[in-house]
Amino acid sequence: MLTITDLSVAYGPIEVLKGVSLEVAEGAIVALIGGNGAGKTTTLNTISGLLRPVRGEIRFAGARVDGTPPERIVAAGIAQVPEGRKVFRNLTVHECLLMGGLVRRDRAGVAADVERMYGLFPRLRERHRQLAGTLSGGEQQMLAFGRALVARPRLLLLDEPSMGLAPKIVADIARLIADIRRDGMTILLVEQNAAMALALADRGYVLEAGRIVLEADAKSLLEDERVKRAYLGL
Amino acid sequence: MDIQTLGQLVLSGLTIGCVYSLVGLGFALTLRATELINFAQGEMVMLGSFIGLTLLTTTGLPYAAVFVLVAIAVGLVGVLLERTILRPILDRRAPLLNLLIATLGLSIALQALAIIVWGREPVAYPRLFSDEPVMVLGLRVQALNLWILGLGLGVMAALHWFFQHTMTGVSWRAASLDPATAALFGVNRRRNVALTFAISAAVGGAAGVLIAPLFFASFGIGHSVIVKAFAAGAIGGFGIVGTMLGGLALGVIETLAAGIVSSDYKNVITYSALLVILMVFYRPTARAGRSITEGAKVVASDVVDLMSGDRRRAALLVAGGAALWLAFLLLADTYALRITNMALIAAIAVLGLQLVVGYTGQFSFGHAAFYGVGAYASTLLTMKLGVPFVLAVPLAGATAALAGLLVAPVLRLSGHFLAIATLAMGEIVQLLMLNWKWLTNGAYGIYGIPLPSFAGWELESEEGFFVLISGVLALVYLLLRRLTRSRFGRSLVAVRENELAAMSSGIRADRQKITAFVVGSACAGVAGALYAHYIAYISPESFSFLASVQMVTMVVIGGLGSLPGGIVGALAVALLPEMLRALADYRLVVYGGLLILFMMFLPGGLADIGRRAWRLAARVRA
Amino acid sequence: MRVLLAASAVAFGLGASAAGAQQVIKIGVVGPMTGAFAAVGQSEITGAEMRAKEINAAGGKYKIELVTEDDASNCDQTVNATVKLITKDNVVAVLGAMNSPCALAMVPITRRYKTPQFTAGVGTSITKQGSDYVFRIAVGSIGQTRELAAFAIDKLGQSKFAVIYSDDEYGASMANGFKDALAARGMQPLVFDSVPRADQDFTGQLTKIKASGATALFTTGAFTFSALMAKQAKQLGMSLQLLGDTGNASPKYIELGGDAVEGAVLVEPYTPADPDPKLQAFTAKYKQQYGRDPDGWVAEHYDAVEMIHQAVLKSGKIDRQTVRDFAASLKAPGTFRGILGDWTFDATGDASFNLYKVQIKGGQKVILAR
Amino acid sequence: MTMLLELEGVTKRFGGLTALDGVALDVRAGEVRGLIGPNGSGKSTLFHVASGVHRADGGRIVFAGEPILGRSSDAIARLGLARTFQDIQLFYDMTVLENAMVGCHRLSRAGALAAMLRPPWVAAEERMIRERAREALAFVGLVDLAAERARSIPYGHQRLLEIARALAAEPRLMLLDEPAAGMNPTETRALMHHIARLVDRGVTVFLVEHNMKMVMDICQRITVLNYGKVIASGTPAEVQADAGVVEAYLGGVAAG
Repeated sequence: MLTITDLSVAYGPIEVLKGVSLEVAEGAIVALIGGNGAGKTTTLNTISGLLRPVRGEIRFAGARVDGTPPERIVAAGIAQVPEGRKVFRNLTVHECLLMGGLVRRDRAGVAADVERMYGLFPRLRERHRQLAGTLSGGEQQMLAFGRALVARPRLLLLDEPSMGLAPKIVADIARLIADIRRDGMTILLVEQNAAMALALADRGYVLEAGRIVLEADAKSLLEDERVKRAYLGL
Repeated sequence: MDIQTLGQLVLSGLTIGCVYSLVGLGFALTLRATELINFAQGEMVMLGSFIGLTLLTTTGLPYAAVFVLVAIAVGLVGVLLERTILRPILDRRAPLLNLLIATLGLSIALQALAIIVWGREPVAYPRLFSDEPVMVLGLRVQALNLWILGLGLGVMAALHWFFQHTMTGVSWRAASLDPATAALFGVNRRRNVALTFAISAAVGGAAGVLIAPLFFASFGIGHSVIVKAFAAGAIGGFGIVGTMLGGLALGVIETLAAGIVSSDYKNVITYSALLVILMVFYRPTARAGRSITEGAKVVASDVVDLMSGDRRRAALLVAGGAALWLAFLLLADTYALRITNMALIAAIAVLGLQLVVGYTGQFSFGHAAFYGVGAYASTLLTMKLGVPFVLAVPLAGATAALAGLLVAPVLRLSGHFLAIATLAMGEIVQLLMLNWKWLTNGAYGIYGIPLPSFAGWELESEEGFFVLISGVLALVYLLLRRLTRSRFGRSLVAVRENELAAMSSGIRADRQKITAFVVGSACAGVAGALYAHYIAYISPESFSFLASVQMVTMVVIGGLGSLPGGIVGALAVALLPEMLRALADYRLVVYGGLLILFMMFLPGGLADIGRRAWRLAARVRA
Repeated sequence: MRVLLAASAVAFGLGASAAGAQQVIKIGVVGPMTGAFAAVGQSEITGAEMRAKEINAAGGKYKIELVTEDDASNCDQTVNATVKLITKDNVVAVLGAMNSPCALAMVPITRRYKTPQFTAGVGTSITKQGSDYVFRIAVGSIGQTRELAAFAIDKLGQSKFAVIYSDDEYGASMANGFKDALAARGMQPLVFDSVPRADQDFTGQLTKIKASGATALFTTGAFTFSALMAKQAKQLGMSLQLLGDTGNASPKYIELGGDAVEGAVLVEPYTPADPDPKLQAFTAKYKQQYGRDPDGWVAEHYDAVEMIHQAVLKSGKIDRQTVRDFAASLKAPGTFRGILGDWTFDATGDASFNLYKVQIKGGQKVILAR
Repeated sequence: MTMLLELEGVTKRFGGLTALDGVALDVRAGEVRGLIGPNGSGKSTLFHVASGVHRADGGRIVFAGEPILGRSSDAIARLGLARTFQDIQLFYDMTVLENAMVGCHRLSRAGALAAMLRPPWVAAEERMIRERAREALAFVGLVDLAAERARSIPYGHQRLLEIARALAAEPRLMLLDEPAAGMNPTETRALMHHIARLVDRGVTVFLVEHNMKMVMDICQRITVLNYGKVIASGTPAEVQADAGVVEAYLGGVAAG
């Protein structure tokens, strides 16, 4: 569904991605793991159209999307749950969810989907008039998921969904990702929590200093000695 | 005071406050969407007042209809200006200061155009409503005031509804909080900016058509409200509801101050209240936001400097400069010397501002205040105490430095809050010059200031002044050059570049900023002293906000963070209007237009051209 | 820059030679053509220009050439422009500036270059600097306010005064002059307050006046300010005897103030209400050319141009000192008579002529006394 | 062995979120100390609190025998605590050399007046600053890039430059926040070598790192932070064997 070929991205003179290629098959969860600064977020932001690549191409459902403005990307069916949640702190929970459906034409459909999110996350319904900035970390992550899902994406980009969350909540998030996938969503998951990511994923890529250094199905990556030493702390 | 009168004052304060709120909203919206202070906001008010007048007199439409049409028309003008002028500059990721100067150019050009189209003289609106007062809650109220209050509050309510309850409004708020994440969900940044300018211009125009029946339509109408309107925004933290309430509060405060205390001190009270509010409430947000000089091609290190590296080249440059100086001294006529002298005096003050703005990255809209302090100090020292000129000038510098130290606590603020705080500080200083009549002779000013004299020999000729002024300038330049290439200078640049990292390296950021500010003030003081003895007459009017703005323009045109750039910028900005004299009415249109073009195509300032030329020359020779 | 200056010099040279046998009297005019006081500058230029055109049309021995410079009410620019007019354009005299502080700032320059300066600035200090080259072509603030105060007390029967002035050199000169004139009669203003020049809302000050029980209000500053004061006083339901100095003597004051200034009493050096046929002809001609009634400033600059013309005619020399000496010689009535009447200057260079006391009735000025 | 840095019951809240919850920790002079934990567990907050960037809401922090809680970051830096940042914080428009020269700030004293008058000692001091800065650059192998703008050097080098700048201050304690982030394995190895040499020079190192191999290899003791609390402290072997640590790192998801 998503094919990235030889992608290079630079901030000014400094190249952050150096020829990354990866593929996400329809209906799959693909994990992209690596240390801080390896270029994981840069990869997602380039797919989302926030950054323009220097080289390489990105194809989504057959069409080239690199260099396309972000609003077209989200309309084409790629939504992102950004790193650190990035909820709009001074907007209410309800407004944040509505923001997810900004590019959709059917107002009624958006309203129905927001309602669906309230069903999925009852905590959000309780707090729908509260400012998003006042929610707890876990609730903000739910809101970020809900906001992305209201966009009705075909591909969901998740950037470190476990970051800064208590283990119990991380487990909830993992269950949620599994549930979403069961409903037929394709997911590209960026994680530093490699164990969690590889447990959920079908396939995994390891990014180091802007380059893919390993790629294999998730199970075998979990067994890989290098991965174990570098990312699992075992 | 009886309750009746009090009610009257409050009502009147609310009416003018409505206007502050609307214009302030324009500032707040553009500030939040683009981080830009739009000086041309006042000209939207002016356009609103004139377009409204034209519609009323030619079409005979009712006032409410004209009000709506004007808002739409001026909104369209706003979009047009954004598209043609501001967007190209925004797209270049130019530093905010450059954008600010571009809007200043726009403001100057639009005012001058308005003079050409609608004339110099103010025009009264036709009578719109009966003069018979209406009694509301026992107060005599003019129908006009009710209309203004009603329409003003109506617009604010509509805007509030728009931002709270429409998807466009919600997405605007989201984007103003976090543009990158909002883009992820489909907010087109450009469209959002265009929308912002449309709304800002429309409310500005609406404000114009509201105040013009009270105050007449004139090309300068916007000018009188923008400072207060900006203050309204600052009081409200540049939030939407906050600015609305801030404007209303400001209107009431100043009307009560004039009615109850003294109108001499009305604005002192208003600006002091503003300073207190800023200092108390806005310190925590101090480090937020993009720095005003970010993105500027500032000189930070000596590798890109013209003078260092090659001694022979440096000697050549100095010799060339000296030859040019001598040739000018010998060949220039009186008028050329005169305007050059004035420009060089400005250059001395601008070098000080360069240290504050260019090197330290602090915003100052109050530099002319220290220039004024220096002028008054030297004048009073020589005239009242008989201090000789050669002593009075350095003492004037010291007095200005002391004044700089006194107001240094405002430097804890940053970005736009610092801008408005320095503006308020400058206004207060000017008002004190007006009101401390026993010392400054108030509005009359002081005339008959003695010429510079050295042991009985009086300096009178333009040539003599040229030698004196350029000598002081050279000295100030040398001192500042040493200052900026030292441990101290590096620490200033470090604070500007990255305050967090600078402090983690052991640099006392606040103290360095204050020191730079004090040194900068001293330069302004010395310049002011020379000015006083050169022009022989000073009055508070010479040290206004506009003079401060002009100095900032000189710094930006010259190139941020470049001392030679500061001098060249001062010369260019001071001499340009003189050179354009032949254009008569079109002079300021061209001047404003040039400012805009300059910011579009030469964002690095004149220093950048110099640097490029120098590098090119070096390459040719190598 | 030198290229540009040279180019303009060449242009002036060509202009002079094209004039043929006629000799050119160059007169500099400096004043606000842009900025807050541009409207006043308009009166200055048009007054001078109207007389210059008349002289040129008559085709006499001399042709008048006006060199006009804008100072935007900024004293630095005034001084720059004055130096340019004197040293580059080589004018025989300078008219201006209109803003008192700017006129003051010009004085050291005109004295140094021994160039006569004719200014309508009313600030007291302008003629107090001991310069032989400055002439005030208007009645100064002391003279004006003395006449106005006397008239208000004696003829209008007022005794409870409020004074509001714009906080600049002009306003302060007038207000203090008025206060001194009252003090000379043993009176004190009940309210004596200033307003910042950029302000437009005066409810606060007016409330104070209301509370003080004052019955007459003297406002001084730009006519826009006085008109606004009047309007806002009316809106607050206050009925005060409005008093104004020559700063309000512009027709714009009535236009802007509308019925709020009805009944106001002003002093002015020139009034279109004077039935004198010569003056009526002047008014009609000006109105035809510039679309409004002439005011005091128009007449003052009209006369000043003629005064310079006369000086040159009498001596046959286009010379600064000659012009200065001619003006200084006007000690007694009868030597030079212009639209404003007989011109005389005292030792300090202050002009004096009788001021009209006019009242606004039905949107027209009616002469109460002269 | 003396304690160089001691934290006791340090608590830091951001709004409703408790980022540090009663943290106690001590760093001995001369050791390399590691701090690990999941993202968001409070590691960077701890560094910010220790270096004065953030002010702790409660507890006690002692550095080199002086209580430093509530002192500003520049005052703490002048006591001899230097640091680097997770998101590199350089003076990007200055040259590499000048970045290192700013690091020498705490060792020199010329103020504004001295700079303008320039007596002989100022020139001498300036030479000293230049030499020390060059030496610091040489230490991390950046001396060839001295004249480049910090903005234009590669990411890995920018990390090293931050270390050089910290080193130029001749600190007693250096806090390194994820020094290996964004480095390739070769660069990481070189970095480990540099850190070992730092210790040889007598600098105590306290570092946050995600690269487990690196942490386990170079640290004598490691503290594990989770959800703002210290959940384990000890030698690399002890920490790796701790069940709680494995649980926290794996986020409660069975890793097969």
